[in-house]
Amino acid sequence: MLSLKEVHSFYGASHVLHGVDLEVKKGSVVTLLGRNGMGKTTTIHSIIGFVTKKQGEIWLEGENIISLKSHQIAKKGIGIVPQGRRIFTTLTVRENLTVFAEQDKGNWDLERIFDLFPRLKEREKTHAGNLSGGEQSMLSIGRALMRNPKILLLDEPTEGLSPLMVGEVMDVLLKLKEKGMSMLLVEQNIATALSIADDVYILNKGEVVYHDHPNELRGNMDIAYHHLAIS
Amino acid sequence: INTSTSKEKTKEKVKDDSPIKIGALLPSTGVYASLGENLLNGMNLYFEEQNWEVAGKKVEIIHEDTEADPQVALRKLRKLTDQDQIDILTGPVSTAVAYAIRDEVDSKKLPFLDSHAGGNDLTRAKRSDYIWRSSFSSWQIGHSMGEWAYKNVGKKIYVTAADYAFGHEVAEAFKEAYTKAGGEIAGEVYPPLGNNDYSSYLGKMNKDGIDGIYAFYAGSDAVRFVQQYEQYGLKGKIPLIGSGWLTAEDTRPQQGNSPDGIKASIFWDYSLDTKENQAFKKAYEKKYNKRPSIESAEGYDAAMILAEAIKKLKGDVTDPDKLIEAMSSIELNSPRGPIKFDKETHNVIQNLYIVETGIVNGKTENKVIDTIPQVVDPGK
Amino acid sequence: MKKGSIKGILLFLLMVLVPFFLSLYYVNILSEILILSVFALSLNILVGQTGLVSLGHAAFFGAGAYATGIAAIHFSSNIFITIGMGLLFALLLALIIGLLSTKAHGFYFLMLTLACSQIFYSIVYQWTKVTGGSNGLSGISPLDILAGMRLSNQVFVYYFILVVVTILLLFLSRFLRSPLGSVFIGIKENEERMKSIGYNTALYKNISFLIAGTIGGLAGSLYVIFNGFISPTDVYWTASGSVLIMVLIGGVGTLWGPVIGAAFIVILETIISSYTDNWMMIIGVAFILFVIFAPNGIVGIYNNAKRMLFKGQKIPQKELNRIPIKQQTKMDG
Amino acid sequence: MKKENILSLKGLSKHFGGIKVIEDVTLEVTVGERVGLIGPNGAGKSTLFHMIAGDLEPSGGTIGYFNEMINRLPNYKRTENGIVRTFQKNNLMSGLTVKENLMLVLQRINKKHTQWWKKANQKNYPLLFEELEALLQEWNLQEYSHTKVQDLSYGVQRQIEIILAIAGKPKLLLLDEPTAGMSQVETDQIITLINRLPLEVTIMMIEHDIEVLFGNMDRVIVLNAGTLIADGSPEAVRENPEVREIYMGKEELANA
Amino acid sequence: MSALLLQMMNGLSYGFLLFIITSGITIVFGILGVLNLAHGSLYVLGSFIGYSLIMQAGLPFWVALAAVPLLIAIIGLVLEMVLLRPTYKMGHLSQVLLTFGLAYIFHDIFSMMWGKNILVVTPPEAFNMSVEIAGNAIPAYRLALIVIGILIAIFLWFTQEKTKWGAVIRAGLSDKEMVGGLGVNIHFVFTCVFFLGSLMAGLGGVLGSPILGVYPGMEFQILILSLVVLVVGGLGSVTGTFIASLLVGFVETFSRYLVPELSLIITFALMALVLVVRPQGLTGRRVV
Ligand SMILES: Nc1ncnc2c1ncn2[C@@H]1O[C@H](COP(=O)(O)OP(=O)(O)OP(=O)(O)O)[C@@H](O)[C@H]1O
Ligand SMILES: Nc1ncnc2c1ncn2[C@@H]1O[C@H](COP(=O)(O)OP(=O)(O)OP(=O)(O)O)[C@@H](O)[C@H]1O
Ligand SMILES: [Mg+2]
Ligand SMILES: [Mg+2]
Repeated sequence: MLSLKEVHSFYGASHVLHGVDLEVKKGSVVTLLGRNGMGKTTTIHSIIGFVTKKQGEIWLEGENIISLKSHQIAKKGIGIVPQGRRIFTTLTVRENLTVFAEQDKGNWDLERIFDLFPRLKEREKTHAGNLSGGEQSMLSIGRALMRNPKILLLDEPTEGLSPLMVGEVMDVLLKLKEKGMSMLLVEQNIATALSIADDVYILNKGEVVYHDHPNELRGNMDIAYHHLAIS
Repeated sequence: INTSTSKEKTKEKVKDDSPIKIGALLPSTGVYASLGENLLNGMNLYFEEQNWEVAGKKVEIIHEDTEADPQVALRKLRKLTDQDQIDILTGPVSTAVAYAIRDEVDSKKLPFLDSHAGGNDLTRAKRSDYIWRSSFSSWQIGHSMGEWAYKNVGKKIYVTAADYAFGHEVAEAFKEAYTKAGGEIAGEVYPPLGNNDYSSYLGKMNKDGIDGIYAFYAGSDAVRFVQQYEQYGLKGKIPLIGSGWLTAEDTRPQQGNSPDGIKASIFWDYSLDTKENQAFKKAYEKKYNKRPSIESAEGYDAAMILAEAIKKLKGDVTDPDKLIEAMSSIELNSPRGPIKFDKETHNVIQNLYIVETGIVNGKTENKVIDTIPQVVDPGK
Repeated sequence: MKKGSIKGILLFLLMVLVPFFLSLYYVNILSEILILSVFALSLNILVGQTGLVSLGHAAFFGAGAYATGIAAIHFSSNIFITIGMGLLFALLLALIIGLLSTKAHGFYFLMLTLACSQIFYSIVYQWTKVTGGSNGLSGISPLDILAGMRLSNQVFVYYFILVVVTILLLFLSRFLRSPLGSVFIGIKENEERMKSIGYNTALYKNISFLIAGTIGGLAGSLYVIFNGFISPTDVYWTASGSVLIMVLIGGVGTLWGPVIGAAFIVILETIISSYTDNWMMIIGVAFILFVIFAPNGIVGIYNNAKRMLFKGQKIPQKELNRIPIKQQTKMDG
Repeated sequence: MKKENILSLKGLSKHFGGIKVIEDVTLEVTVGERVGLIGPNGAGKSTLFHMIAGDLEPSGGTIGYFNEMINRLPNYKRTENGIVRTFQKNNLMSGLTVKENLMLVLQRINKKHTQWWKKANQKNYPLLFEELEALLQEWNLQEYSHTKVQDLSYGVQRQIEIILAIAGKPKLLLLDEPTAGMSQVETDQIITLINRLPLEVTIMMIEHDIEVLFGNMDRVIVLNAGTLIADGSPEAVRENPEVREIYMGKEELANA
Repeated sequence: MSALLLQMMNGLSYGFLLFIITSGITIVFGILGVLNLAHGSLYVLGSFIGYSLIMQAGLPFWVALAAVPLLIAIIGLVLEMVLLRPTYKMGHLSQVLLTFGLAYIFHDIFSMMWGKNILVVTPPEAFNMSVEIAGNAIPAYRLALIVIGILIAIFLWFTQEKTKWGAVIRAGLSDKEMVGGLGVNIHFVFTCVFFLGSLMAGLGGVLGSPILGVYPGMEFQILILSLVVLVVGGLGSVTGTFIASLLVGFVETFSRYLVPELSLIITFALMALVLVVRPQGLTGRRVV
C-alpha cells in the first residue's frame, strides 16, 4: 500500500532522515517508535508532503508520490492526524469537521463522529481554539476520519486524552483495522502501540534501527528499551 | 575644507561660451505634477522660439523634480547650485517649497524668479533681494474679485476655500475687499484639501437670502466642487464666483457643463484677445497639441522675463546683483497683458480679468467680461 | 581590539575626511542620509526589536522638528536647549501615543499609530499661527553650540550630525544586545509567554516606544538644524511609510540595516529622479526585487555573500527575520 | 504543626457565556505538597491553572496565595511572586534559540533584565552563563543550545517548555501535562528532575499518564465537569468507583 | 429638518460609496491576510480603464461596468500568481513591501498612460440627473450606488458566511500547510480570493469614477480610506466593513456639516477611538 525506499529528508541544510525504508501493507497497522527528535514526525511529514526537500521513493498504491504537493497527496486518500493537533482555531468545531470532509468516500459522517466523541457535540458551535487540549485531539482525529481515507497517518493521536478516551480511540482504530484500513501510527506509549501493531519500526537519529513483529518485542521488552534509550 | 559655495568658482568663467543655466525646480510627480509639467512646457516653448539662444549665448534649462515636497526640493536645489552651478533659479509650484528654499537662495545670492508659488509672504515678510515673482500673489487673486462681486453679484456672499494656507489667503483677501466695498459675508467654510465629497458643505451653503458663493478650489477639488454644486441643485439658485482655477482651461473639460455661468477672476485666460496671447496660443497648440493652461502662460512669461534680463546684460549673468537689477526694471507685454515688477515688494504688477463661463458648441468656454487694471500687492 | 571596532573607527575617520574631498553637495547628501539614519534606527527599535510595526513614526520626527524649530525661533539659539526641547516634546508625544496604541496588536497597532500620527499631522497642519500650517515653519537660523560658536556652515552641521550619529550607534550597538534589548526581542517573539515568565510586557513595550519616539524626535531636531525649516509633508503618513521602507530594505533588526537602507533610498531617489520622471517605477521595481530575492534586506545580502566567500569558516546562519503582524493574540487551548 | 497554605481557592468559578467550565471550586494546598490533578477531557483542569496563574479572570470566588488575595494581580506579578506555569500547548519564543529562551528567564530571576548598558555576553554576565550551562547539562540539551526552538522536534520543545518554568525558581509550580508527547526515556528524566526540586517547592500537575501521576504525587484531586469530585491520597482516589467510571480506561481498570 | 434629512441621505450614499470602494481590500486582507497596498492602484486602474472605454472609446457605461472589473481581476490574478505567491512563506511585512512597490510602479504607469490631470466619467444617461426628495436635490447616481452597494454586500456576505469557501480560507489563514494536508490546494483558493478582491477593486473603480474622478496619486487616498474602514470594522468580516463604511460615512458627513474645522481629524479620531475601546475593531472576534 505505502512504502518508503531510502528516503532522505532535509530541513534547509540539516539532514534529518538518512535513508528510511518502511512499508505499510494493506489493512495493517505499522507503529513507529523512537525517542524525541529522532525523526518520526519528519517521516510522517515526508509522506504527506509537508517536507519538500527530500530524496528517495515513496510509493502509494503503485505510484511514486515523492514529488507531489501535499494537497495532491492528500487527495489520493491519505488522512492525517498531525502532532500538536493543528486544528483550525478560528473555525468552529463543526466547520473543522465538515469543511474538509469527503463523505461520499466512506461512512464516516458528522453523526458518527459525534457518537464517538459526545464532548464534541456539546461544543459544536465553539471556536476550536477554545477547546481543551483533549477535545482538540478528538477534533483532530474526527477531522481526519471525516475525509474517509484509505490510509491514516497518526502522529501521537492519543496525546492529551484521558485514559478512558485513549481506550475509546484505540477501539476505533482496531475496528478500522478490521475493516481493512491501513495505518501508520507514531506512539510514545509502547504498550498502547503494541496492542494494535502488526509491525514495529524504531527510529534513531533518522535511521531505522529495529524492525520486527510486535510479538517478538512483547516477549523481550529489553530490546525495545535498548533501542529506545540509545541516542 | 571646501565650504565655499559655487558662486566664487563661477566668477572665473566670465567670457567663455558655456551656456547660461536656468534651474527649474518644478514638480513632475506628486499632487502638483500637472502644474509643473505645464510650467515647464511654457518655458520650453519660449526658449525654443529663441532657438535656445539669448544675446548670443546658449541657454539651458535644468529641471529637477521637487515632488512638491520641501525636503526633496531643498535637496534638489543644492544639487542645482553645487553640481550644476546654475545661474538663475525658477519655479516652484508649492509655496511651502518656496518658503523652504528661501534662506538658502538668499544666502547663496542666487537670482530666483518665482514663476508660480503665490504665498503672500514671499514678497512681504520673507522678501529677499534675490527673489522676484512674475506669477501672482494670493492677495491679488482674492482681492480683485471683492469689489467687483459687490457691484455685480450681490450684497451677501458665502465664502468657501480649500483648507490650506493659500486657500485661506485668497479667501481673506476676497473678504477684505468685499466687506470694504460694503458686502456682508454670510458664512465661510474650509473643506480639507483633496476632499472628495462636498455634499454636506454644499448643504451648509444652500441657504436662502444668499446672493452668491465665492469659492477657491483648484484641480480635482474644483472638478468635484463644481460638479456637485450642480448635482445638489445649487446651480441656477445661487450664483458661483471664484478664482480662475475653478474653471481653468485644463479642468473645465472634466466638469461637463456644470461650470456654465461661473464668474472668476484671474490674470490670464485662454480667451484673452490680445496679439501676444493669440500668438502664444497658436505656438503652444502647435507644439503640444493641446490648449495652454494658466501655468503654461506663467512658464512662458517667466522665460520671457529671464530672456529680456539676459539680453540687457548682453549675456553676462555672472553677477547676481546686476541680474536682479536688470530683471527688476523689465516691462513688457506678455500674453497676459502688460506686466512689470513692483520694486518695493518684488511682486508682479498685472491686470486681473473677470471671466465668465458659457457654452459654445456644446462645450464650455470662458469669456473675459471685465478687466481690473494693474493690480498692485500692498506688500504687507 | 576586536575587528568590529577597528572597522568602526576606520569608517568614522573616513566620514570625517569626506568634506575634504567631496563637494558641498555630497556633504549635504551625507548629512541628510545620517539624519534619516537616525530616524530609521529609531523605528528599527520598534519594528526590528520589539516587533511593533508602526506606520506613524513621522509624528515623532515632526514633534522633535517643530519643537526645536519653534524653540529656535522664539526662545533660544543654543543648540542643546533647542534639541532638548525637541526631545522632550517627542518624549511626551511618545508617552501619549504609546499608552494608547501599545495595547493593540499587529495590524491594529499599525493602524492606531497611523491614526495618532495623522491626528498630529492635522494639528500641525491647521494650527497655522504656531506651525505655519501648510506652508511649514521656515526661516530658522543656525544655532550656537557654545556661546560664539555657531553652526553657520553646512560642514559644521555635518560634523555635528556625524558626532550625534556615532554616539547613537555606540549606544545602540550595546543596547540592542543587552539584557533589556533581549526582553524586547522576546516580546516580539511571544508576548504572552513573556508575561508568563514574569515580564510586564506592557511596560516594556511602552519603554521601547518611548526610546524609539525620542530618538525619532532627535532625527527631527537634527533635520531642522540642518535644513532650517520643517513642513507638514514631513509629518504625513507617507514619511512614516518611507522610513519603514528604509528599515525593511536595509535589514530589519540589525544595527547597520537602517543606516544602509536610508543611504540606499536617498541615493536612489536623488540620482534617479534627476534622470527620469518615472523614478517611482524604478524604486517600485527595486522593492519587489528585494522582497523576492533579498528578504533580509541589504544586510542580508551582505551576510549571504560573506557566507559564500568564506564557506569553510563557520559563520552562524541567520535565518529569515520574520516579523509577525499578528492578527489575534493566542492562548493555550 | 500544620503547614502553611500556599494556595487557597474559595468558591472559584469560571463561565464562558453560558458554559460553566469551573463551578464553585474550593481547595487548599499547603507548602511543599505535590498535588496531581486529573479529570476527563474538558473538565476544566487547564482553566483552573489559567485562573491561578492569572491568564484568565475568574467569574467568581477568590484565589489566595499565602495570606494574600491575588484575584486582581496581573499574571507577570504572580510569576514574580513565584507562581510559575507551563502550557499544555507549547508556547515559546519560537524564533529564538534555546539559549536565548532560557536566558530570558535566568536574567529576570537574577534581576539583570533591566540592564541596557552592556551586551549580554559571557564576559559581562559570567554567572548567568554558568547557570545556563548547568541547565543545559542537566537536561542533556547542550547540542541544541544554538538551535531555534521552532526547529526542534515537538518533544524537545515540550522539554524547553518545562525548563522555562523550573528555571523560574517557582514556589508554586503548575505543570500542565508535562510528559505528554515525551518518550519513555524523557518522561523518566522529567520525573526525576521534578522530584529533585527542593521540598519547599509546591507542585500541581495535570497528567493523563496514570503511572507517572499516582507514583509521584502526595495527593490527587479529581475534577469533573468543573467540580471537585474527589480529593485524597493516590490510593484512595484510585479506588474511588466514580473516578474509575468517568476517567479510567478499561486497561487501567484491568491493571489496577 | 429637511437639512438633516439631506445630510442623512448624504451620509448614506457616501457610506455606500465607501463600502463599494473598500470591499475589495477587506476580502484580500481580512480573508487572505495579505495587506494589499496596491488595492488603491487596482481601483484607480479600474477608473482609468473605465474612463478610456466610456469617455474615449464611447462605449456605454454598462459595458465598462462589466468589462473593467473582469480585466482588473485578471491583472490581479497574474500579480498574485507571479509576485505574491513566493511571499506567502515570508510573513506579512514582505507582502506589504511588495504591494507597496507595485503601487509605485502603477503610479508611473498611470501618469504615462493617462497624464497627470484629473479625469471624470459622466454617469450613465439614465442616472445623470437629480432626484427631488423632500425638497432637496439628490443626484440619482448616488441613489443607484446605494442599491448596488446593498447587492454587493449581500453577495459577499453570502460567499463568506454561507459557503464552505469562507471557512476554507479562514482555515488557511491559521495553518496553510495543514489545509494542504487535508487535500485542498490553498494556493488556488488564495488566487481565487485575490481574483475576487481585484474584481471588487475594478468594480469600485468604475462605479466611483463619476463621483470621485480619477488622477494619479489618488490611489494612496483611496488606500488610506480603505484601511480606516477595514480597521474600524474589524478585520475580515464583510459585515464589519459594511457597518464601518456606513459609520464612517455618517460620521464624516455630519462632522463636515457640524464642525467643518475638525473634518480632517475626525475619521482618524474615530478609528483611534474604536481601537482604543475595542482593540479588535467593531466586529472583530476575540479568540481567547
Ligand atoms: N474561551 C472559552 N470559551 C468557551 N469555552 C471554553 C473556553 N475556554 C475553555 N472552554 C471550555 O472549557 C472546558 C474546559 O477546558 P479546559 O481546557 O480547562 O479542560 P481540561 O480539563 O484542561 O481538559 P484536557 O484534559 O482536555 O486538557 C472545555 O470544554 C472547553 O471547551
Ligand atoms: N523545521 C525544522 N527545521 C530544522 N530542523 C528540524 C525542524 N523540525 C525538526 N527538526 C529536527 O529534525 C529532527 C527530527 O525531528 P522530528 O520532529 O521528526 O522528531 P520526532 O521523532 O517526531 O520527535 P518527537 O517525539 O519529539 O515528536 C530533530 O532533531 C529536530 O531538531
Ligand atoms: Mg514528533
Ligand atoms: Mg487541559
